[in-house]
Amino acid sequence: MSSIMTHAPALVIAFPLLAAFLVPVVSRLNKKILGIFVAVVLGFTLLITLLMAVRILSGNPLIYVFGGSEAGLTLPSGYTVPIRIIFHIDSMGIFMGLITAIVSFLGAIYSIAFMDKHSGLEKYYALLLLLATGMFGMEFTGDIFNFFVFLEIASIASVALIAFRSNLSGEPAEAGFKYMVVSSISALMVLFAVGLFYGQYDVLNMATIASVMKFTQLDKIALILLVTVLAMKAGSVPMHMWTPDAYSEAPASITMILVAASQASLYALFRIIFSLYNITLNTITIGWIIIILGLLSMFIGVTMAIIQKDIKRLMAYHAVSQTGYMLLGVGVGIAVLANPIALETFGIKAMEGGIFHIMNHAMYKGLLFLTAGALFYRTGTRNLNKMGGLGNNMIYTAIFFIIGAAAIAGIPPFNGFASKLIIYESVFQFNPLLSIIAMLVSILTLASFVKVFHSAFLGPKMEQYKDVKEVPKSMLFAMGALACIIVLFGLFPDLVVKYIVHPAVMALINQSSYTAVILGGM
Amino acid sequence: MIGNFPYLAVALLIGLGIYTLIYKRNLIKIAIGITLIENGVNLFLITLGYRKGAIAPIFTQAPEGLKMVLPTPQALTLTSIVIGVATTALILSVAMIIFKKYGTLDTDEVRRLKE
Amino acid sequence: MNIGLLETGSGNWNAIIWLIMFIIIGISAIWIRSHGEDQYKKNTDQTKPFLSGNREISKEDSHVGASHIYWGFTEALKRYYKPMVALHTGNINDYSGWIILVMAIIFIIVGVS
Amino acid sequence: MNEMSRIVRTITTLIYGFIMIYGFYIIVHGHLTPGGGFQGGAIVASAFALLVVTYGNQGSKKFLSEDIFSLIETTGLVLFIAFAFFGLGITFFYNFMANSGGLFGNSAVAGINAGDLNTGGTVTIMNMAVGLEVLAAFGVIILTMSAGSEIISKKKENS
Repeated sequence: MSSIMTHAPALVIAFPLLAAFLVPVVSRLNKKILGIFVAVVLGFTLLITLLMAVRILSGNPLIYVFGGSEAGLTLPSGYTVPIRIIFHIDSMGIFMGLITAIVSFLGAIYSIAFMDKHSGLEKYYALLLLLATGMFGMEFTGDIFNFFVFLEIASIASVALIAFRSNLSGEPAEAGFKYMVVSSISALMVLFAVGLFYGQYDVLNMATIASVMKFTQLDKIALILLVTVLAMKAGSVPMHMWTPDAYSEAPASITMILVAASQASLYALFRIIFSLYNITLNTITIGWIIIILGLLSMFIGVTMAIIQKDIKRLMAYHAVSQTGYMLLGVGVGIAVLANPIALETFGIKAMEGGIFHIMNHAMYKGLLFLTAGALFYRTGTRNLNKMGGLGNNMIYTAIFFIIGAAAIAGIPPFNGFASKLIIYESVFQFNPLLSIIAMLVSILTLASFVKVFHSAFLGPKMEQYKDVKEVPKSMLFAMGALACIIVLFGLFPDLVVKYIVHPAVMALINQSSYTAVILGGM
Repeated sequence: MIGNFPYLAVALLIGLGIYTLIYKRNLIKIAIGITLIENGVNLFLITLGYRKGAIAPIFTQAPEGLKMVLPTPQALTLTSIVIGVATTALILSVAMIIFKKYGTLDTDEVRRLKE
Repeated sequence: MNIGLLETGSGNWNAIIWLIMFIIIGISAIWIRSHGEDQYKKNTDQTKPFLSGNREISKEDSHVGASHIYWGFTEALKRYYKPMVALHTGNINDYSGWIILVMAIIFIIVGVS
Repeated sequence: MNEMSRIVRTITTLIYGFIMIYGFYIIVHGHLTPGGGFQGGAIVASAFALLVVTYGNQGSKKFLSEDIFSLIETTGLVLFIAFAFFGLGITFFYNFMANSGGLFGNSAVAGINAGDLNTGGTVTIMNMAVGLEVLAAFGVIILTMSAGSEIISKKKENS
């Protein structure tokens, strides 16, 4: 037990990786148990992540050194520098890790029934595990080059998964191609920024770079490259065009994980702004850039969503729009970062709202994509014009859809309302106009989900869907688990904010606590 | 001045790659554009580690007292090359599927997903 | 009553109290409704919708498809939607172009400030 | 792709063995010289590519099979991650075999020397694992792509 705890950060990466390599062997032995095997592995990963979360959220960041007992190397001159790859997990990292663990576990469970008609499942599951590995790595790593490697692992795995269903039609391949091009650009720009850091400071460890950061011209260039490409990977307007393509063409279980993957990029964006640069950068400029990206994402995302006819494209545009809320909340936090009074009065609250929204969004958007997948599983179409009256036959799916839609539209008592309320009220003190736009977007969100609910579930039974049955139990379980989380978070948002979100926000803001763990430990 | 030539080459390669990505309308050429950017970034990393008059950092062939070039950027470059190979292979396979299904490689026609 | 009480920056929010109020108000609404006058006769003309004297169309035909919902909204905002839809070309060149464009704009903003 | 002429076939039969041996040489000397698993694996895979180009898609099926490649790939990957797990006594990826005196356990000598193959610990084994993985993965890629190009060229002939 204690040895599991000591090696927990490595095991979270290592178990999915080992399982990914073992999947071909398992599939040769027995094709039926493949999905259960993957679900068990990811369930175990979820368990380890929960154990780590209990420890880290009480204020003990975890450091794990790969390949040696010490991170650092002391030169004969007495200069100490961390050279090994380390995992540095603080409250923010484990917050994202929890999202990844929950989402990938439920995605695997959902896949058992959802993908059973497809061939080549051993590749599907191996890639799913690799995607989970890449996301965990992005969130846990304390080494900026290692971050690039995991970013590429995650994007290559997700491209292959997006294009997985291209044996029937060409669209998944097209979406995969587009996603591959944009994610290659982003990864290469990240690598270029890594080169800029390494050229100046001769270290790759993020905490060490942060402690010697001087914000030279080269650092500015690196910051711009990183902010742009990571905002793009998170799907902010006007670089969001890959999002609807990729989200709509991937299998529903993968879309849910892709949402979490783009939030891992969002996490990296915040990590770089807060932990790497913090107040050395021009906080007001960068803050307003993030806020404006957020506003554009919110507004254009939701207005484009209203006119969509494809259910998953519509939800994908909502994912863009909800990303805007997170950017808005955290952007306000960045803008007042150098101003301790404003940070204390509303900056921290705004960031709590933004970060809490990440968690909420992963849960309800995951649930919505899963219900869209359930509709696709039974009807074989994603076109809303061809649906209707499905509420008669798929009552549980309809209920889960209502929960998800109410949460995303910010209807009390679900979790989306809690985080949106925090964002409205704290952003109002920064600039009332931003808050008003955010509320307007929320209304439009409700409007477009009323449209989906009306055209898919309401109305009389249609002739071609007369014999449609409820989806299998494993799919219902995944949806039900997410719905439970949404309701619980909605009823007790204070506990979540106090024990999970607030430590995460403080871990971001306190740069000195981030660097001290590495520099003090050497 | 002569020491800055590699950086000029880096800028040229990345610029050409970006030009290819934006203006070339063939999927294979876009793959080439990505490879160009990747090579530019790799050249940048390698150049960072170069020291004038230094030797290759091989443990068993290093005479005492001579400077070595930095091995870390070479390790980074190697990793990035490996990843780049995977990316290129994947992107070309996807382009192949697109050609099979659409019968064209023109970006203007490969856009059934829009709006 | 501290369980569920969330501070939201300039106020508080408690989902449990909201839920209790929702149930109380809902029950009283139902109670008030049940005291109303019972003149409603099922399966008569009273239950049928009044469509300016036209005959009611069958339920299958009356289902409004997804494309027709919010027709007025999109029609009124035509001047916004037309360029916005045209912007989403689905062409991969444009995708990369937008990234480079945004990067250039941020370069200028950060460089100037 | 069709079978190429007799000259090409003869030359290929002569040299593909040498290419493979060179690739394996690079793999096993990965801890001593520049190069290693990936580079060596790529060289071995280039021999496969040569075979596929020479004998055509159909002809090369006699001696290159995707099943065997994926088996080798899995073996390499599992070997790699297994040796990472064996280090868990200290930390993940710990090189427990280096300088232990056992297999690959000699300590490396500084200064100019020919290099001892029996050094490097788990690094040597992981190089081999990566080499196996890469040659098999490239083999799969080459086979899949050549099969795909066959379909495309057939389509062109028909239309």
